[in-house]
Amino acid sequence: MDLAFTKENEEFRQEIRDFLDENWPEEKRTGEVTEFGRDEYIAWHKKLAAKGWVAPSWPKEYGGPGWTPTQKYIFAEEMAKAETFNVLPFNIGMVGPVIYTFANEEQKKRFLPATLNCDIWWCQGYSEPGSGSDLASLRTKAVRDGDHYVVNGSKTWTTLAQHADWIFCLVKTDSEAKAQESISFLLIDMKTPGITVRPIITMGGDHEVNEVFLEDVRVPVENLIGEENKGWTYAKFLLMHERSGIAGTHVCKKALSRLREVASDKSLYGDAPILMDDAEFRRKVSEIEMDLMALEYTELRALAGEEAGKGPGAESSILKIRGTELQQRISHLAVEVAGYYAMPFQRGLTGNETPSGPEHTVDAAAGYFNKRKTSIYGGSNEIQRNIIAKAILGL
Amino acid sequence: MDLAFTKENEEFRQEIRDFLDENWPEEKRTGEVTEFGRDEYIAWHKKLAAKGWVAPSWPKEYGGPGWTPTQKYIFAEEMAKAETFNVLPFNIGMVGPVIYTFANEEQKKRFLPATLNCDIWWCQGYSEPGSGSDLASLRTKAVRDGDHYVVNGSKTWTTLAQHADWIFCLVKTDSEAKAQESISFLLIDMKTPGITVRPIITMGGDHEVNEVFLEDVRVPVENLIGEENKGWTYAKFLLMHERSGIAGTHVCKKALSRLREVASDKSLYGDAPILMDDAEFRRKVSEIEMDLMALEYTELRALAGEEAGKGPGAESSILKIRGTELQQRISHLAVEVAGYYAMPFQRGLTGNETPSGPEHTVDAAAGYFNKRKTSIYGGSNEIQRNIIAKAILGL
Amino acid sequence: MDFLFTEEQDMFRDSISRYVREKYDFETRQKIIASTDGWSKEVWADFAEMGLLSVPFAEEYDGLGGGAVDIMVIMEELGKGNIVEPFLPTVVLGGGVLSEVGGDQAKTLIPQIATGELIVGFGVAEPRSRFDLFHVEASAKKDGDSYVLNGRKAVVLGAPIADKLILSLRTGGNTRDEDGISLFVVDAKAEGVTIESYSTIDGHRAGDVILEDVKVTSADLLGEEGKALPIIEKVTDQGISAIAAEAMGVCRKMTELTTAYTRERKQFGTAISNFQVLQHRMVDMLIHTEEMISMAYLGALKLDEHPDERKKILSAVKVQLGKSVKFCGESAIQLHGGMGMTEEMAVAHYFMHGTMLDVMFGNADHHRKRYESLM
Amino acid sequence: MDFLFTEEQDMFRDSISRYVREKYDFETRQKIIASTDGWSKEVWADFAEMGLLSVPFAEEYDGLGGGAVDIMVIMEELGKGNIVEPFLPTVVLGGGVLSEVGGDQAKTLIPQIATGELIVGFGVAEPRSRFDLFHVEASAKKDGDSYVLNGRKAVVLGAPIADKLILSLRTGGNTRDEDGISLFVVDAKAEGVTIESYSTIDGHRAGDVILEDVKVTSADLLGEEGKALPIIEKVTDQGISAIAAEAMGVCRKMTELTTAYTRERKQFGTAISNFQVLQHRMVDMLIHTEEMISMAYLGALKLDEHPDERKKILSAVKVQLGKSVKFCGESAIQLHGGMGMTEEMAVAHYFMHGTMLDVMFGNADHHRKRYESLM
Repeated sequence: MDLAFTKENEEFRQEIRDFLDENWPEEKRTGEVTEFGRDEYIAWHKKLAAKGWVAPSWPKEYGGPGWTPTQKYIFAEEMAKAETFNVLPFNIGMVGPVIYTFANEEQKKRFLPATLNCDIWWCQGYSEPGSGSDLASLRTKAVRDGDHYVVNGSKTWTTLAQHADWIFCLVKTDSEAKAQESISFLLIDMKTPGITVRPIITMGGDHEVNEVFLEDVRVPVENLIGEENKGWTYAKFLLMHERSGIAGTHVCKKALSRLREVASDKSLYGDAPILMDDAEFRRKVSEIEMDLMALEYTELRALAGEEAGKGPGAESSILKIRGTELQQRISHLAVEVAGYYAMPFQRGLTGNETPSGPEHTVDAAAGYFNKRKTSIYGGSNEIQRNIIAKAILGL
Repeated sequence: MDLAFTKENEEFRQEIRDFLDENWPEEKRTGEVTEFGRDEYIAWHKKLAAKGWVAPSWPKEYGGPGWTPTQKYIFAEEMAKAETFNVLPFNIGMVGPVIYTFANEEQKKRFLPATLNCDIWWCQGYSEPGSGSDLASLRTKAVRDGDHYVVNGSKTWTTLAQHADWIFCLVKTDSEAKAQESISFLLIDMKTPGITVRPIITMGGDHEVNEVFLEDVRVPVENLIGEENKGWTYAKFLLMHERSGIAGTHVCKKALSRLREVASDKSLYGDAPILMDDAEFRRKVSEIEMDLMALEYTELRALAGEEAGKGPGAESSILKIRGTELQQRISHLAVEVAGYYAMPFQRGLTGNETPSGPEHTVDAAAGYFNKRKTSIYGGSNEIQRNIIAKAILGL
Repeated sequence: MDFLFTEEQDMFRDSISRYVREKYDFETRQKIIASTDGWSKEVWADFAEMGLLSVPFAEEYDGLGGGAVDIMVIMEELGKGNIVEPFLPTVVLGGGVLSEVGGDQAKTLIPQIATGELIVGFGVAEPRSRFDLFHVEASAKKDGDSYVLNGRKAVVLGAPIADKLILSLRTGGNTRDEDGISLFVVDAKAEGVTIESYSTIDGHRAGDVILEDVKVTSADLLGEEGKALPIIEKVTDQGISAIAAEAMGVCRKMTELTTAYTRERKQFGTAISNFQVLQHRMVDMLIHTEEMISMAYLGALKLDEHPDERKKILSAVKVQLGKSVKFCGESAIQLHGGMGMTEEMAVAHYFMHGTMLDVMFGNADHHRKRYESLM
Repeated sequence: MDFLFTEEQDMFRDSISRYVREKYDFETRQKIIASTDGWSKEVWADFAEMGLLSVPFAEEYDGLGGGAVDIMVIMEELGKGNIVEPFLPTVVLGGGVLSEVGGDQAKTLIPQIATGELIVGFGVAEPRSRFDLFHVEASAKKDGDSYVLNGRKAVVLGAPIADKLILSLRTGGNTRDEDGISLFVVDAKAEGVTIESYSTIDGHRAGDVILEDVKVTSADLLGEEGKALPIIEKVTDQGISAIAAEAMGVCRKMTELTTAYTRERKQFGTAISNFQVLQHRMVDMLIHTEEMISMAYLGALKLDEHPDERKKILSAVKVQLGKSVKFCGESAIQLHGGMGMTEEMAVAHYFMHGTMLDVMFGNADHHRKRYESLM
């Protein structure tokens, strides 16, 4: 048992740092960005892709870098420390693996490079109004008509659909059979006639998610992944995949250290004592720090297990639960740090005016509201506990 | 809306205080007693009975004092402040009300005065091994044989059965019918041949509860309360009855103020800072104090509702949940106050030696262990939440 | 001891409740907060007509002479309706200060508040004060019979829509001295007053007020010079009592909406209200709501106690508020799933408002400390 | 970076685990703690034979030269078996001090520990010290080549059954000075030594040690006079690491016992493990257990860091211990219902032991403070 990273790993870490120093300058390291420009994002994605680092989890043959789990961990850590954009999960973590695992050669050729390089921006068509955690209740239908499917229905919680070129969809291709045997996995060009995207504005004014309506949308049959009515298998594969980084430890650490900086910045407090000297505030910080430690080493243990050949299992549910709890606690701490300036709605609607309060207060409340989603999406934390009860405790 | 007590109520309070000053001297006010002598207890009970105050909730015709709910509350508060023994709940809160509500005249005459005066010490024969919160699964049988029932089975968690003269038992009188129609309520003299009491020692060395074995115990039919196979009704009545004081607010307040005293006692800390000056300890105390405030006023609101003619309802489940949580938190705080001296087992086994640590440390850990029971008995807190979900939220 | 409401109180409750039902449904509210002004003068006129705006004022000011319990009844209903009109800064805080100091300003302004003519903005916070009411940097320098005001007051409730602002300013001593703080009434349109207007994240109107050589006269001084802190503390405690009542309305609504939603919402072939874990979570919401109610009652009934006792109790009330709105709010959103996150659902707005109530007048931590200093 | 165990470590784990299964079942344990001595010399002899007692010692003392991870493996298994023999005071703490200071005493005593001949009691607490290791009132006054010891050491682990006691005493400075603290080894039977013996509430043996003009020689001084605090801190941090491993065993067992019990226990016609609320509670026990494991690993691997880093991490470990044993323990009892309260059930004893582990070396609050002073 040994905590030290090998010399090779440390060299690897240095390589990442050098790259980031060059390509992700200090002035961009400003904390988490909830809204960012499409073009800016794509530029960053392409830069990583050009370096061959955009898809750490992909097999080498499809464009992955062929890293060990430890290298992946180091890469994620350094990316978080530098506060880069996240890599688009829809492309890299979701549809990509489904394509290289289940698609035919032609589809791979057609979609994988564009997915890797973000020439296609994907969005996810899973959830529907009325089906949240319960995917078996999907109702969007695809009816075969010659060499097309005609798709009717609607999807919801579709993250960044407003930017997307394509959507990967779960659709019902056999309305008689039960869910597990009637769902197919379809790729749909967002420019196809009959598709409408309606923004959903969430608390704090964020436009992250959308409803996507499909009305007589004609999709060529060659866009079907794998076999008809076998989509359930691919969907479940996708949900289990790419759980690494699910805990978000590094992002949490960075966010917490930003709050510590602010709470220690004498210029913000003037004659008043700095917040960091408040016993109760210090206590909250220390408790989060210590909990993050436990989470980080739980993640490292899971990683070591993976390295030793055990695939990611229900343990990732533990990481998801604790990771999201910590993200939420930190986001609430930001509200406490902001004090009265948590109240003004200082972004979006009012345009580009200077905010009344200090910079760190601008996103405080909106961030807290936004983070509520983390315990809801990707299988709510209640669902995660159900999974652990069944899969680990055998209850 | 008004918080003030009326002048009459304040006079009433003074009357209670005068009585207690006279009859429950300062030196007896030493904090909660988990083990006490039978005789000492009975003497106190009889003193209250002589005064006519032992059964505040009983109707006047059976020996109750005819107080208003507010008076009952004041009485309970003063008793708690003076740290008197609790009145034996088996007599006053449990079997007594069943008897005066459901028994025949002869039974009332025979049992009520003795119950009120503690000439009979009752214990409760409800739970059985294998049936905890689920009374419907009882298995102790009573088979009619002439003018007797022959009872076979066993009861458990029978509090203070080692002191009891009589036991009131739920027994199955019809093994075919479902629980609700096959249970009867039987009074049994503990001296009847065939009864054995086995102590159950709980964590920390307490002997509060027992198993009671019944082997061919012959019980005269005139000891049946109400109708045969209608015991379910009486049992439920009993469980709903006498919920006032269930929150234990006053006992909690007293216990907390004792801890504050100890934590502020310079003589215990010498050159070290007193514990009460520790920010985190203070925080725990203040949080408990504030939570007690919320609990107390929730109780007072329930009381006011009762005074206005609404019977005690599922609200008492809220009081039970929060009250027991607070008792448990305070009991853990006592462990923290005790420091290293929480570790020695300083009572019981070692006889009457002087404890090594200060007085307040002697029961600290044992008290914490013992209080775990409060969220288990009387319908576990999980059951209470089920009740609230159903009865108040209608889920 | 009783917790009964008077007939008049029940009447107020019913009339506001009916008003919300008939004229202030969720869609109306959303339209109001999306409007340029961010509040509705018609609603305000209705409130005046209903008598709400004169409830707490003495009869000498043509008020109804109501007390803290009357305010509680009103605020609970305003909380249930999630109403954004400036009752708190104008009637409770502005009116509270004026009632406290009396004098000519009270005689002039209170009747205008009561009739709905006058909106008051209330500002005692500053960029670096956090929640310390005694931390006052903005200054009022005496100059003959007038004062010259300079500085910035942060997050002044109601400022963008106010006619008059009531602000705390330093007339003597150092930044964090308890002595030397004074209250002034300032015309919102006076020369040298700049208001950085914004909506709060829960849809109310507020703004930072910047004072640059603003001239007022000694007639605009409220109460004794340099002695305002006890008044500010008392009036903000009244504010705490008022928002505690609002919070009890908010918590009740969130619990109600959540039980209703989970009964409707089907997953895995059954209403999700059938899952025991969710049931117990809702029970805990109910318990937090009941505790909020108890503490709001207690707060209202203790407002006239000795300042130390009053502060201690009101701090306990505010701590409860912080806990209750956070628990009920987070649970409500969690149990609504993604739906609860959207601005289309009323529950999201209760949650956002509840969160801001925790910030207002000092969050739970601030009040735990105040409580401890008095315990 | 890896979290793998060596073959030797796996072997130790298996052999202790087998020993517990075959020779230290619950009934045996209960007999041992009910016995007059409160521990079993046979078990101790078996431990010596298995090599457990020589694991951490350097080869120069005939030890196996093991490290913190080896101790972790052993302590986890001792925790799972809820074993009451004095491994902690004798091997980890007593042995730890001797290894740290070296010299003649180490040469003489360590081999005796390794062979099981010598039991050591370890005492650094006092009636008024709470958890502050620098608070030392008991004194050692130099008198020529000897020292005269006076005072009381509180809750000295292993004292009633020890041959030698290792105690912290003040040789200079004032009660709460960091300087002027020394460690001495004292014969348990020496004149002037009184031991108030007791069982701890979780069945271990300990006692208060009262020193009245006890004479020792300078050869009994361990290390440099007045400079013992850093050694005491280091060795108690090793103690924390050891009991963290024990706690991970305790938490694992409590979780296991609870899932097993709830699967057996029927209420309302079904195993209570089917109730979702109880399932989620057990999931949270599992999570607390996993966190305990992670932190125990971390603690063991950081024992040799710079003192500031070591103390910070070990404090975080101890905080986790406090949280994990409390959550798992209270949940285990709750889910066992009344049964969990009885001394007949093993789970009650794990809970009691876990609770005492939280007290030992300073509770979670104490270590939150130490962590914060270093963060």
